[in-house]
Order: sequence, then structure tokens, then C-alpha cells
Amino acid sequence: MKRRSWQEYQKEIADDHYYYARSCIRQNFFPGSEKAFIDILTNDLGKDLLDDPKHSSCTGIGYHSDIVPLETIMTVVARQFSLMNEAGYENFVTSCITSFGIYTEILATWHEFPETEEKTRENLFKATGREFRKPANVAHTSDVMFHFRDEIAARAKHRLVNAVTGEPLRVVEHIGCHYAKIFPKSGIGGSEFPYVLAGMIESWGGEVVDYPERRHCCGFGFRNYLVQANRGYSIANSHKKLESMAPYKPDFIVANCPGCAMFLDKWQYAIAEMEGTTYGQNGHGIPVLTYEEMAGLVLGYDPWALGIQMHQVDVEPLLDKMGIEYDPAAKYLGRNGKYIGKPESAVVNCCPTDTIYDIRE
Amino acid sequence: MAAINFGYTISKPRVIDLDRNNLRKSDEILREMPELQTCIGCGACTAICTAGNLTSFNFRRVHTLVRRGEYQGAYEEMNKCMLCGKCRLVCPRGINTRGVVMLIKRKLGDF
Amino acid sequence: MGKYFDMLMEDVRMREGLNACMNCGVCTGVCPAAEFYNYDPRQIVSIVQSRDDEAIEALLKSDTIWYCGECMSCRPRCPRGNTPGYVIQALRTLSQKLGFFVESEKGRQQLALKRIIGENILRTGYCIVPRLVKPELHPEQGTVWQWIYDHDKEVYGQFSPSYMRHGAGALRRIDDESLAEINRIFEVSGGSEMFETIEKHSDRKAREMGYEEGADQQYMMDVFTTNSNEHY
Amino acid sequence: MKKRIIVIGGGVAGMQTALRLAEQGIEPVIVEKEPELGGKLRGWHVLFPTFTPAEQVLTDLRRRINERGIEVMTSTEVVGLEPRSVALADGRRLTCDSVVLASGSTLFDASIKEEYGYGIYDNVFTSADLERMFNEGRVAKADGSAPRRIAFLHCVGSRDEKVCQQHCSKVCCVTGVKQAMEMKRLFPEADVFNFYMDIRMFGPGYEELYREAQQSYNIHFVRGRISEASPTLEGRVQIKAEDTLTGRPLRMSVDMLVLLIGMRANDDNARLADGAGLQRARSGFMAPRDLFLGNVASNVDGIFYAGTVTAPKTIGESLNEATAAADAAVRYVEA
Repeated sequence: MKRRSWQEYQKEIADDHYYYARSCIRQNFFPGSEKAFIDILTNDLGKDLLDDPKHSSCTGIGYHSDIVPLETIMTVVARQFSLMNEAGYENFVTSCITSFGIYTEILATWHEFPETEEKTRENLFKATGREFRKPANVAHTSDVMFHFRDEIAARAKHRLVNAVTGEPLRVVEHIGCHYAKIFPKSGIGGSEFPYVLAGMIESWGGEVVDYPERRHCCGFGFRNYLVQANRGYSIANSHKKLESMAPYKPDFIVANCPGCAMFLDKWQYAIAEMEGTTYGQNGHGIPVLTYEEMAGLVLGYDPWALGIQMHQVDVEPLLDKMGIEYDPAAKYLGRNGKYIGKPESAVVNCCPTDTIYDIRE
Repeated sequence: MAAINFGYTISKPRVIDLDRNNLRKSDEILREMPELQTCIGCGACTAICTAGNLTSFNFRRVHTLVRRGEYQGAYEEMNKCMLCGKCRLVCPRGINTRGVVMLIKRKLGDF
Repeated sequence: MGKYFDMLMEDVRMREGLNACMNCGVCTGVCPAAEFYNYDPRQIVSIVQSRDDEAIEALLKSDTIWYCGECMSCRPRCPRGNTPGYVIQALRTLSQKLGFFVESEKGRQQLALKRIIGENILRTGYCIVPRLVKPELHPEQGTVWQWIYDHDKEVYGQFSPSYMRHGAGALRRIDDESLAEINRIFEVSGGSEMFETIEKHSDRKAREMGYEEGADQQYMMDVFTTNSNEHY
Repeated sequence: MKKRIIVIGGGVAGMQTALRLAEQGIEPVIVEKEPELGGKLRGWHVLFPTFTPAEQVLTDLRRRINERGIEVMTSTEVVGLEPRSVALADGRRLTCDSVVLASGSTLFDASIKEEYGYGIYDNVFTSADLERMFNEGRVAKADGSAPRRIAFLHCVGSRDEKVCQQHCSKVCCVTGVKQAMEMKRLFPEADVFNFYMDIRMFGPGYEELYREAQQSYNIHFVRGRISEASPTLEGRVQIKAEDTLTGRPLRMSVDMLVLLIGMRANDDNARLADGAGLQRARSGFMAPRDLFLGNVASNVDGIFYAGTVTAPKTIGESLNEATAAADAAVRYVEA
């Protein structure tokens, strides 16, 4: 994919000492990704990161469902900053695109309308007795991963190439609307040609696929997914993207935003069950990764330790292409190898659970 | 297929998709009445429309949709027209708007 | 003339999101909601900037303002620097304050959002937790999710030392003092008031619609699942 | 001794100014930064609304400049000006009795509107590219094949706060109509679309041209600004817009997307203005002393304006203004 302007959208990303904020959706659906992020940063790269038990959700999903008022979310955000100050950190990294959008937007709103910052300080003090200083640096966790992409490439055990043919894997990247559409300058590469995932993909040997609906929303649409009656909108938008990308025969999708990763995975299941359509080359699904999982695989982490078994669409075809060894029988085991049953196979699944995993049963 | 009751279905797109729409009928209409293509979208026809003041009929919208290959429902819509001809008097491009109504009804009865 | 417009302008998002619109349609061209609903963000902005009270009141009571997914795809493209998504946020906030949201099918859904997401925030400190994603209400989450849901402690236990318990890690239980702070934040900053407003008007509307117990679980499930299919 | 007036810029405005000055017994000097005279008109194919070859206008002006023996300094860049002197990039300073600034404007760089993918997607062109292709006699898609569907987008780099160009560039509307007709002549089977917000047909014969494009050429006009362009597997360009007259989103793929780029103020206007105490409009163009009774005069006595240095203009308007500016400068030096 050609691009030319990403260098014009550079942002400062701190080199070390991060205050980490977890994501509602990522910890629910991709807890292995959050674990991998911390492990990669602290173990592989030797960085310092604080996982503070006292922090909370930014309440962004409530805010974008319009039940949490602006004044309230500003105060919640202020509390997060206050916790960060208290712990002696000044680089805020958040594991969620909605949150990243919220933090960026609130800092910009405080700047543009200083009376809102004053009101927030007042509210926070009244509610908690806390005060806060703004962070020196706000980044999304993928920004940090991007920042260290060359270090990761240097430690790579696997590359994003077909181990048999040596051809680069074809990757669809999905950025997540709130990463740079709210403030194009807050994202690496801007809003039209974001480079945050593409930079990782290229550094690790893959090839980025540009396709007509690349910039389109995954369809989360907050209330449009959260309320069952509205989900026709949500699935239709993912459907539109999948229809548009399938002819390019991508080897996998990688998503910046935890919600997008979940929806692009789960909606493939629902579309297949509803109308029998599948988008993968093998007649099943296209694997969807988070960028932490992608980085983890490159660094040689065990796929099940990354939590890839929590996806609906099987990732094994991709693992095979990359020449990654894994134990099929260990996929759906619980803690300490405990057998806990296995999911039913669905149309999108290419690895029928009833043939492979009966060994341990 | 497993009969899962999802409680919703995949919404259908509303987009005017010019890669899918068949413009053959629209071309025929424009060939018979090329002046329709000179519409500047001013909306005078719709503002003065007798039927449009009483119903949801919007002449400008319907003939524009027809020109984009969106034929469905156009015939029924055009049936709301009372053929009073006031629109023709106000059209700054001198389009025979009443004739457009008749032509679209003649061409698109099947849609 | 302009009463509602002035109320909207008290919201900083309106001041940021609404300059003079020239009806170019760039927002609608990329809007995911415009593609799947009878919805046109350009016309929303156009109506709001008319300052016509009657037209804005109709908007506040309509389904129209509830279609937007707040993806903000409209924001980077507008040649006049508007953000229709912000205008929508301001309209929704005002619609709830005035109790107008219960007059539309999509607006009434705010009750479900308040009860599901809103109450969960106050209870757990997060918008969503695994126990909230009940497979029967989320069939699209698939068979793997069903397996995770059924064996949550075994699955999450592999990735978090503190699943539903105190301490650091994914899906931990947040300590009581932190939760109390979050609850107090909602009280002082208008969050709790918003929740009460949603409950109050929903209850009124529920009774008006013949739910004898008001906005009970049945009413909430009905607004959560009802789709008249008149939105396209 | 003859009075000497320096004309900065050798486009049509500068050439016409110099000619008019010479006619009235003044000694003009044209200072042009490019290697030859002609300005924006070089490389343009034909002019609206008459389809007159641009070269015809240029050749005539150049011939008269030669005949009059007007002094022309090409490849010479001006870095500062005062009413009585002009500073050059090489350090020289030319003295004079008055200056006419006819340094024109800059074509908007379409790649700044990133959502249209100019410079990234092969089949996205600008109106200037198209003129060049017309001149070269080779109009085709990037792969050399003939286009079957072409879309023109109006207002690229005009009426757009996102790229700090709030003004209307005036000439793109009619250029879009003209180029659409030329494409239809070259490719009669092709469908040609114009995406616009307003069609501003302000000049003589323009509205007639617009009507002819619609009625005789069957060119489609869709009221809606294109939101984004993206590539398709077949190497075409997918575009999205709203068809605002029907209130529905519209999507299609085209073989060629032509961006009608506007005129923006020259980057060096700021430096020239600061050095000379000249006022600029918010758009960055030079601000005339008065839009009615002094629109070729600057706020500094002895410095005059001609052509698009003050705002986007047509070739005809630039030529007329050049005459007016020359006359005003003559009155000044002879007062």
C-alpha cells in the first residue's frame, strides 16, 4: 500500500515509565492481549509499567451511549490522572481506543474551554478530595508497541511471512474510529492513512492491504450494538467491510481497537450462521488478531498463552502459515491443563473441536 | 443451518449504488426528454406542487432518484401528481415537468 | 424562537460542533448510520442551525437523533469544521433532560442502557464485565463465548491473577474506596441525576403505555428488543 | 528620462501590465521567477467558455512583449519590495519609480486533501493534470486504457476550513464543466459526473455552457461533495458522497477521479507583505486598498496589484485588471 503523509503526523511517545489503564472490552474479550502487552514491555523490552488496581473504566461506553454526562466522564478521567500523579507517573497509556479518544478529547476540551477544566477540578475535589495534574504524554498501547516495533523485529522468532513460500502475509488493518478521526494529529499517520498498525506489519514482514471500505467503522456504534433491537446496524457495517475486503484474500485482520477486534470476529460467526456466508480462503473465517497477539506471535509466545483460543474464528490456519508450532490438544484447556469441555463448532470454524480434542477427553 | 434466533437481521443498505443500479431505463427517459438533465435542483417545482403540499410527494426527489437508477416506487409516487402543471410554469429551465411525470409513469410501470 | 437552540448552546459540544453548515453532505456520504437508517446527519445540522423551536422539539422527540453510532467519521471531513456527532450528543443530552426521549422507540432504549451499562459502572467500576454478556441476550457472541461464559474462572484465571478478586490485573474487583469515589463522582457531577431522570421519565412513559408496574423489568426488556422496523 | 516601473510576475497579468505601461511611455521591467513568461497559462490546454487554445493567448502576448522590446528578467526571484525598489534573491536591488505586484497565486496541492488519495491512487488526477494530458494528446487511465466513467469533484482546496482555504476559487466550477465536455468529446461512451455544492456560473456564456453540458452532453450533476476516495481491486477509484437532493448516500466506482483544484495565496505573500507593510486578507491573498474604488491599489502608495495576487480570477479578468493597474501606476509616477 502506498502512502506518503504518515511522517507528517508524528507524535511524541514516551520511552519508559507508563501508567497503564485497562480497557473494558479488551480485558473481557482479550485478557491475554493485556497480559501480553505488559509482558512484552516489562520482560522483553525491560520497561517500567504500573498496573494500578485502583484505576477504573473511563466510562466511555456509557458516555457514548449518552447516559454518562460530559461533566461526569471528565471527573472520572481527572481521577485517573490523580491516581497516576499519586503513583509518581506522568505517561498515561490506555488499552482502549474509545478511552484514548476520550482522554484526547477531554484534554482538548479543557484547553479550548478552560471553564470545563475548572469545573472538573471542583467536582473531583468535592467527590474525592483529590487534585490532579495533566499527564505529560497520553498514548494508546498500540502507539507504544509501534514505538518499539524495530526492537520487537530484532527479537522476532517468527515473521509475518508465509513460512513455505516466503511471501509476505497479506494483512487488513483496522484502526478504530476514535483513534484518529476525532483528532487526526493524535494518531500516528493521521486519520486517512494511519500508520500505527501498518508500521508494525511492515516492520515484521507483512504486507498491508488497502481496500475500498478500509476507513469504514466496524459497526459497534455503542447503543447500536448494546441494545439488541439495534444490532442490525452493527452487523450490517461489519458485513459491508468484510464483503469489501474478502476479494483481496487477506491472511488475517489486525485491529487496533478491542471492540473492533471482537466485532470483526463475532460478526463473521453471526453472518455465517444467518446466511451461510464466510469470508476466509478456506471456506471458514478470516482470523482476527489484536496487535498484542500479533506482536506476541512474532516474539514466539505460545498462542494459547496469548488467549487466541478465546476467538470465535480459528487462528490455526494463520499459525500454520507462519510456521508456528502449537499443541492443538491444549487449546481449550483450563488452568493447569484442566479439561473443561470445549466450544461447539460453528460454520466459521475450520478446526472441528470434536475430532482434535477428544484425545484428552 | 442452525436455527439461532438472533432477534435481528442484517440491515439492508440505503446507499445509491451506481455500480449496481441499472441505468438503462434512466437513459431511455433522458433520451426521450434530454431537457430533464438540465435540472438545477432549485426545488421550485416541489415548492409549488399542489400534491406535494398535501402529501409527502416530492417531485424533485423522485425524478432525481430515477436518474440515479432508483426506480422502485417511482411509479406509485408519480401517481400522487395531479397533473395540474403549475411546476412547469415555475421551472427556471423550462422543463416540461408534467411531461416528465407522464414519461416516468409510462416507462416505470413495472417497477 | 431559539429557546431550544440556546439550551443546546450551553453544551460545549455544540459550540465546538456547530459552525455554519453549507449542506455539502460530506458527513452523510461516510456515515454508517445514514447507510442503514433513514438518517441524514446533514439535515440534523441544518435543522438545528435554523433555530426553529418547533422543528428542534420534533427532533428531540424523534427516533432520528438516536440512530447515530458516535463513530465520529463525520468529524475529520467537514469543510466547515462542524462535528455532526457532537451536535447529536448535545441533542441526546437535552432530549433526556427534558424527558422527550421517551417519545420515540429508539429514545426509550436509554433506560436499558442506563440499567445495563450505567448501573454496572457504579457496581464494578467498568462498563462491561463478562457476567453481563449473557449468551441468551448475545447470541452473536458465538459458541466460544458460551464456553468462556460457562468456565469463566478457568479461562480468565489463565490471564489474570485476580479475576473477580481484589488486586491488580484484568477483570479484578475494584476496592471499595475506589468504587465509593466513582459513585461520589457520579453524585456531584450530574451522573446520578441523569440516571434518575432517565428512570423517572421512563416510568411515566411506561405507565402511559399501559405497563401497570411502570418501568419494570418487562418494560426494559421490551425497549431492549422492540424494533418496529420503521427506521429504514 | 523615462519613468521605470517593475512588474513582479510574468503571467498574463504581468505581461499585460507591462504592455500597457509601455504604450504610455513608461519603461517596464518584468521580473519572472520561472525560466519563461506565461505563468499558470503555460501547460493549460483551452480556455472556458470558448475553448480558445491557451497557447493562442500566450503567443500573442509574448509576441507583443518582444515587439515592444520590453525588458524581461526570467529565472529571477523577488524577495522583497518597496515602492521605489525591488530586492532579488541573488542580493541585487533594482530601483524604480513604482511597483506592480502581479505574482499570481498557487494551485492547491491536492495531496493535502488526504481523503482523496491524490498521489497514492493512480487514477486520481487534478484539473491541472488533465490540461497537461489534453496538451500531450494522451488522456487515459494510469494503465493507458480509455475511461468509461469519470467523476469531477468541485471545491478541492476551496471553501474548506480544514485546509485553511475558506474562499471560493471562482474558476473551478466552469473549468469542471469545460473539462467534462472535453472528456465527453474524447470518450463519447463514457459517463461523466460532476459532484458539486453550488455551480457558480458567473461569467458571460458560462451558464449557457453549463446547460449545454447537461442537455447536449448528458453530463450528470450530483449535488454533494465527495467524502472519500479509495482503491478497488480493479484499479478503479471508489467514491462516496451524499446525493443531497435525494438525502441518500451515494457510492460508485470510477475510472478517473478529477479533482478541480483551487487557487490559494502564494506562500511568499506573507514575507513580501511584512517587508513592505502591505495588508493581506484573511485568505492570505493581498488586500486591495478598497474593493470598489481602489481595487488595483495597495495600502502602500506606489505599490499596485494586478491579477490573482489579490484573489482568484479568470484570465479575462486578470487582463482587464492589468490594464487598470498599469493606468493607476502611470497616474502615480506622473503625479
